[in-house]
Amino acid sequence: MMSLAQSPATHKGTARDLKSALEVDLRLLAMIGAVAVIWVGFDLLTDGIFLTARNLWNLTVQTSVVGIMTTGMVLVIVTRHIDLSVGSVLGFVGMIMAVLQVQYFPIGAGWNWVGSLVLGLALGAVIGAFQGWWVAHRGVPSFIVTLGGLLIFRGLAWTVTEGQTVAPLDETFQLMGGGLLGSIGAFWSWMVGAAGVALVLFRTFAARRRRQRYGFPVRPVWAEILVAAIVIAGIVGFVAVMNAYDRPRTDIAQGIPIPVLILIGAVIVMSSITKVTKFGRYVFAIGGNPEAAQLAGINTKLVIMSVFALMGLLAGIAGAVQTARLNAGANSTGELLELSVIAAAVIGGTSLAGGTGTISGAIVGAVFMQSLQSGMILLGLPTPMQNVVIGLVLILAVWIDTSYQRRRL
Amino acid sequence: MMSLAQSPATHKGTARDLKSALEVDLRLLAMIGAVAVIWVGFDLLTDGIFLTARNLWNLTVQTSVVGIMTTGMVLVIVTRHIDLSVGSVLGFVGMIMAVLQVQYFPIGAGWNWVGSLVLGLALGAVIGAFQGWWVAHRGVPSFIVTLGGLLIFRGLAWTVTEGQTVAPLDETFQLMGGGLLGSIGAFWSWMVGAAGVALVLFRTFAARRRRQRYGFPVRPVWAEILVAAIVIAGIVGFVAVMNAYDRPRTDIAQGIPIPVLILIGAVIVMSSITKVTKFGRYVFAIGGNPEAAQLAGINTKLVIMSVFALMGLLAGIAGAVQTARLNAGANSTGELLELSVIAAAVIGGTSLAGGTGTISGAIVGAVFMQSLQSGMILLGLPTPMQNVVIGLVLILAVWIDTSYQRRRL
Amino acid sequence: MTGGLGTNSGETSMTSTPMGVHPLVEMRNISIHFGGIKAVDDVSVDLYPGEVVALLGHNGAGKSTLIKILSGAYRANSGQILIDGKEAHITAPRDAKAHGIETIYQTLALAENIDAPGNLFLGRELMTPWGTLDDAAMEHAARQAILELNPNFTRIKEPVKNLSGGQRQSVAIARALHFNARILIMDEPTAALGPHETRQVADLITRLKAKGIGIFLISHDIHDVFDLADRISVMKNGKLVGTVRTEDVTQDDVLAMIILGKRPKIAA
Amino acid sequence: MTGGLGTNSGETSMTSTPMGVHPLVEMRNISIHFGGIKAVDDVSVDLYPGEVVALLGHNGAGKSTLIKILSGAYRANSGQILIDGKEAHITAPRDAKAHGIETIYQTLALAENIDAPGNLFLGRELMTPWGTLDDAAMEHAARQAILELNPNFTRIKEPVKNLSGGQRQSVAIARALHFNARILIMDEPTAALGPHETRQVADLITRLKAKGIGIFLISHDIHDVFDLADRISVMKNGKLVGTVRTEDVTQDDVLAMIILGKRPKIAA
Amino acid sequence: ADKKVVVGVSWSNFQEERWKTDEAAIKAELAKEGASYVSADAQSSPTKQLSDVESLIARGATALIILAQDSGAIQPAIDKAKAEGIPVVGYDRLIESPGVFYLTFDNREVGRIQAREVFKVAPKGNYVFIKGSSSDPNADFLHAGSLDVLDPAIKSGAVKIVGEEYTPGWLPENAQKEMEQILTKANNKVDAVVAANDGTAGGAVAALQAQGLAGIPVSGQDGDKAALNRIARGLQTVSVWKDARLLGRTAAEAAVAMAKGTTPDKLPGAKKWAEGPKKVPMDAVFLTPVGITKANLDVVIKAGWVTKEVVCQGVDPAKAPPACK
Ligand SMILES: Nc1ncnc2c1ncn2[C@@H]1O[C@H](COP(=O)(O)OP(=O)(O)OP(=O)(O)O)[C@@H](O)[C@H]1O
Ligand SMILES: Nc1ncnc2c1ncn2[C@@H]1O[C@H](COP(=O)(O)OP(=O)(O)OP(=O)(O)O)[C@@H](O)[C@H]1O
Ligand SMILES: O[C@@H]1[C@@H](O)[C@H](O)OC[C@H]1O
Ligand SMILES: [Mg+2]
Ligand SMILES: [Mg+2]
Repeated sequence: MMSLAQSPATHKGTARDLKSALEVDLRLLAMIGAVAVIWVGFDLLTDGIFLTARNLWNLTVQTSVVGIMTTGMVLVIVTRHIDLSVGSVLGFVGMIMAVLQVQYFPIGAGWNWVGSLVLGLALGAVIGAFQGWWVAHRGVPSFIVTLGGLLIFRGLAWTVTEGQTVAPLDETFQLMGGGLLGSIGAFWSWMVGAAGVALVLFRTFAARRRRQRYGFPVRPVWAEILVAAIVIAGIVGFVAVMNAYDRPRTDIAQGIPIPVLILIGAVIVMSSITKVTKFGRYVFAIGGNPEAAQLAGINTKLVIMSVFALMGLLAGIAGAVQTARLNAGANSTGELLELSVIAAAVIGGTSLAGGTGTISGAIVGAVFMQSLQSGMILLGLPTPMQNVVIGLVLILAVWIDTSYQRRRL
Repeated sequence: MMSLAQSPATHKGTARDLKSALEVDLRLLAMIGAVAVIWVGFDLLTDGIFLTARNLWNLTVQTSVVGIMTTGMVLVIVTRHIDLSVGSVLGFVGMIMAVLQVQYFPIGAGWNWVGSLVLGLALGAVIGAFQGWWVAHRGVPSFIVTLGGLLIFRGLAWTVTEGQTVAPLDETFQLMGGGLLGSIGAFWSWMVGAAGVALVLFRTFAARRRRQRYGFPVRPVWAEILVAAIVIAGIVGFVAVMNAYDRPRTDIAQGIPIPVLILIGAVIVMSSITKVTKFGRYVFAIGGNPEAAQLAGINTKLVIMSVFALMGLLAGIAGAVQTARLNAGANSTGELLELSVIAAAVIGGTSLAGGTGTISGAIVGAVFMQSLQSGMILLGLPTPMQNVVIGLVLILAVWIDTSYQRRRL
Repeated sequence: MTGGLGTNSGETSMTSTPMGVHPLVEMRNISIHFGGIKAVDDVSVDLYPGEVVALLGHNGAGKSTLIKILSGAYRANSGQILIDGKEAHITAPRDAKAHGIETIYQTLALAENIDAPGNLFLGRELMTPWGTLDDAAMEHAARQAILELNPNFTRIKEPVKNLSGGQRQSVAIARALHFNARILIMDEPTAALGPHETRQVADLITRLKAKGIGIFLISHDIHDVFDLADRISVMKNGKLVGTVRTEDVTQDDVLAMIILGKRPKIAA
Repeated sequence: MTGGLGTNSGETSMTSTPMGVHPLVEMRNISIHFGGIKAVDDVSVDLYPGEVVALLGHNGAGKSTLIKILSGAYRANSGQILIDGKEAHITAPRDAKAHGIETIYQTLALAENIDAPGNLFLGRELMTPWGTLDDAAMEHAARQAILELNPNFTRIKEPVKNLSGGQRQSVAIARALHFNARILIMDEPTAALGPHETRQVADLITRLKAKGIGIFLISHDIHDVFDLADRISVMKNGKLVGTVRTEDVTQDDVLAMIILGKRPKIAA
Repeated sequence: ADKKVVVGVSWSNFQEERWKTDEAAIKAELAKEGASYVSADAQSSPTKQLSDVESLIARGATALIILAQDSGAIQPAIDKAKAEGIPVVGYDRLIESPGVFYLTFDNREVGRIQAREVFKVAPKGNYVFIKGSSSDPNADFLHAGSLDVLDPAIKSGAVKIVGEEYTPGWLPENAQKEMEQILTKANNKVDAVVAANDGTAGGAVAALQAQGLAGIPVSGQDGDKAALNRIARGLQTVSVWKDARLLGRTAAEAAVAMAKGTTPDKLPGAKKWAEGPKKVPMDAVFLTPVGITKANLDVVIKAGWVTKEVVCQGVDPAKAPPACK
């Protein structure tokens, strides 16, 4: 809850002017700052292990499963709903894909992994839509529907093989998990980076053009260049780090891992959906005021059902990545993941009250959580104490972040 | 979400008149109806085992831990917050009480169990207040604070004995768990029943008097009598069932188990708090409109902190019951319980959007969930399939309940 | 003022079509209840093109509820709606919009977290040729529409929850006016507006009338009502007291209808 | 009309205490900004016992924000508040209430899920001798208070979210009036009220004045303002245009202040 | 130059009481050999375990000891380690992969011992299985081992299964509720309980006590102190004790040796073994789990696993087992 009797900050000349010239998302910057602080902290505490290319490379892969799902969870929470079933759906879909590959489709056939992947993703979307239907059309609270889903799909995941783990999986499919061969190498990584840079330049330019057309104020040119330069530096730095990690005992650069590529794809698609499509606009409108959205003529039921379907699809994708990464379909895969996924979104600034949230924030939230977990292991505290520390840092970091927000208002 | 373009029911003469004469809480009745349906269903499926005195007696004991905590969770959720830490706090407090009893206080001393109990409950309240402070005064979202709490206190529960289970516990303390000797026998059960009947009569009478003093309309006398009679019949029936179950291999009636007595106490106290105290009024006002509550001069921060402290205290009480029941302090006690506790409240009609919820509804919700779980075990389906069925029934039951609600409007 | 016709039977308005002009809207014998209360009880009103019909009544008389049935927010328990003489089945706000009905709700119905252009175009966004939201175009159009009502309003990119009461109302008004409605419902559109802004809205209403648009106007300001309305329908406790032509009555007549529920002699 | 004094310096009001009468409230050089915008910019106003001071201004001028600082909802970035000549530190609504300040907010500030008596007594509940809420007594008192304003209002036990706009406003008004305030802030108290209910509020204000209560009244209805106010302060874009005595100016003078931001000759 | 040996240990579910002892033993041995210890706990999640192993490798582990949560899903972690040239000790649970050194108490054998001891006391009658978490593959190994022993009796009708439940999260409180319901269903006609570990056994015993049935045979494993005390008091029949200290010490020795280049087949006591489900030939050392019953409680006391006071706390002197005399 926000205190009403708040004291807005006094006007700080240069800082505010700079900020308004740059027009950047300060909340996101604060979050990135928090991540940077714990990264540096861990690096000091682990004698430089944390900030090695190798550890950062691992971190990106470890973040991918939660990251992919949290892009969908943001939309679910923005519409004032919740999806507790994502971990179970991930497990169930992963199990189905594994069983299809190993027990139903001919092992070694080139289409095996494609077939099982496509069916699995469709299944995820259908499960999501089904849950969304209960929420939107039958009016059952999403907490109940997806708690039901959590129980149902976890049970079904066990039932498929009566608890047996299914392994190993199709070789090509395994690449989705980013294992030993599951990254795209230096050349293609640079290509991806180049595409990213092109995209940034194009969007900056196009947005500027569109605003200028109506004579709206635009950023000063130096600010525009500065912001673009920082983003581009980020992209280049990322690719460089991914390429700095070599395949074990070779000097072949790993490059961007495939699951991370999938995550990047999910982020770009979901960010675009929230920012440039009608659908995204409606999602936020519903979160801001469901009645108003309906009175505006929006088919709110369809939107909500679609949000859950999308969430199901993303859980399916994450299920593929996770299963490929484990190279095994196990009935317990994804247990308790719902909590991490929701937490990542909330840490990233998505409000459980609905109406606010960003994909980029949620991703930073996911990185934050995973950094804490990975860093803790590197530190070598007694395991249960690691949880204690993670809990404390979590509260403190979000506190600093929110209180920074409040002061800024 | 409620559809806006809704068609209010056509006026149904007698049903509505009867309802308005009785002025009963129809939502609660619908929930009780749902429980009745699954009870009868299970009874048929289990060849009459479900509705034996023994099974019902078990059911009440099994419900008590979640039931005690859900009375507090209702308040937390009504204020638009959430407490994910209750399971961990329960485990931690239970562990501390066990360790105090076995390792610090003299074994066998009469004050041993009292001392450890009092310290444990105080600890629970302090933990709750601490978390509430972060939420109310520091403005950190309760989801984050209590997710942190979940990690912290689970870790600490392990740390206390480095994972060792502590057992056996003080003999008197064990009674709180309702084991072999942990119930109050026929005579005292009837006394409790009589006190309940007296309370119902007194409240009916007093409320009527107060309304009449201002010339407000009151229920017709026949309706007043009918409602009181039904409630009293419920009380008498309950005591009769508890007394119908004998200590194994004796013909001494068990009567009301002590944990259930504690649950009843929690329900009465918490119901009173929500209905007849300023504090309860403020809790609902904050849930309805936090700004309005603050503008009305309510110390909303103090109220929210108190709600969390109360929740912590109740988690402590539940921790005592659970630990006594197991006759052991184990670091894993209460894992995942937060979900059951929140679910019971939501099934019972508490809205995650805040502002609405009843203690009685939440208790019925807890009974509902536990009935499903206990009944399923009697049925002997493979365990994971049981979850599938529970998930389905959960969604269906809440759907019937909410759609009944909607039609009624 | 094409076809304004004073209907004059109290409980059921006897609609007729003089000179072949169809009423734009006829609401016939509309009833709705919430739980035990009859919020609208067998009310009939109609509206002709280019006409302003004012709905008056004490607080809680049922005015907002009645027009929410026309706008698709509520579904009536009984009664009929005709548009251009044909029965219309309005079960959702979308249906009403499809019939060219735009509404300014008393509660404004804005998405608090979205800025003014976003609210103005909600459900009818402008798109770029690439199929993406054209935020710049929407901002441009919204700026023009809102500044016309309220020249001091510059904080167009602010989420509407941060706006003042009158600024919020300007957004809601601009939204209803922007899409060339045939039928406009205005539920206390100027309650939060300053004197200048109120003047602008009155001017707008006059211009819309001239274009042949039919307007239901709910307002507590008797002065405004007499300036703008062709006919006045008065409700009391969910029931229609009666409908009168503005030119046939005095302000006191109307006040008597509102407060006492009595129809004035002249219209009897 | 004890000590109404037309202050006449534009930016800082020169308060004086003629005949030893302290101003009830002085707000001195108050400023507040939200992010980049200066919602209230160095504004000074004062209020004497038994006086009605109207705050006028275009939508978004900063009226509500100014009075929210007095009521404890916001904290000013700079400036001073004096009550009875002594500096008052109002950092929360509770502090304002302790000084006898009651407020009717433009947004009403009701707990939607609670009924009218519950809202009326929120934070100041009546208790039985046993220390429990005395719902019957509160219902009784609320019924009387609300019926006085609005005789058609009978749905007293309904959660206020189910009430009509005017019914909700009646609840907010009744709440502010019930507790013997010394200083009353009314932010567009009659915006949603019907003509009859508005009349009742005007009568009430007159009676309260007579009892020596000081009232800040924000209203867009110039007629009402001229009927009720002793002095008028006009704001524009966060700044105070000036404060004038009602008897010294015409309605057109005031409209010019509001729209053009010009102070009339007479008060110069 | 000899690089310093760093042994990374990946635990599966540290919440169980026994692992703390394993850890202490490993740490002590490593300290003795001048190697350092780093660890992580997968909290029952195969996914987290994979990340854990990656982190341990990043941390510079030169040998790994892995307690696999899921022997199937651990494979990618093993692949990573192998690619980095890091030797792996499969600890306690089978990791069927060439080159991995397998060091265990056979889980299926644990199940067999549990059933055997219970069966000794109750050769016929109504049996209940409390199986442990359905998402932990070991639950099924244990159950399969028990069935190895009981199958003939089940076929002959001497033993009848009247209840069989997985226990979510291995939680004692869940085991307790399951036992209560099964007792209700069977109207207390239960003669023996095969519980998968000591935690679940504790829950089952609490349920039995509430029915005055305490004393019927109940199995467990792990040698939890509370369970050993229950054995002394006649509330539990057997706890299969896997001397974690021996296991830990042996694992640490093997890990250090392998980090220094010793191949698994050269490790002391190693023998060839290929009886896993996939028949992969491996080098293995099997330690023998011991069923601890009232009769041989002194074994754990003499081994220094627990003190006599802890085991014998609250034991009725009249019925005290030999170890408590
Ligand atoms: N919480 C807030 N955050 C940001 N801006 C705000 C906030 N509250 C008010 N404002 C801005 O401050 C200015 C003054 O608003 P205020 O509500 O005081 O106006 P007002 O004079 O009461 O207008 P109205 O007559 O429309 O009620 C407006 O431009 C408004 O958009
Ligand atoms: N959703 C609802 N649930 C229950 N009662 C309602 C609901 N909406 C309106 N009512 C009741 O119906 C009656 C009519 O309300 P309505 O809002 O139509 O009044 P109104 O004429 O618009 O009044 P106002 O002038 O105050 O806006 C009121 O008594 C109100 O309390
Ligand atoms: O030893 C047991 C282990 O094998 C199982 O996996 O988890 C529970 C433990 O008690
Ligand atoms: Mg209205
Ligand atoms: Mg205002």
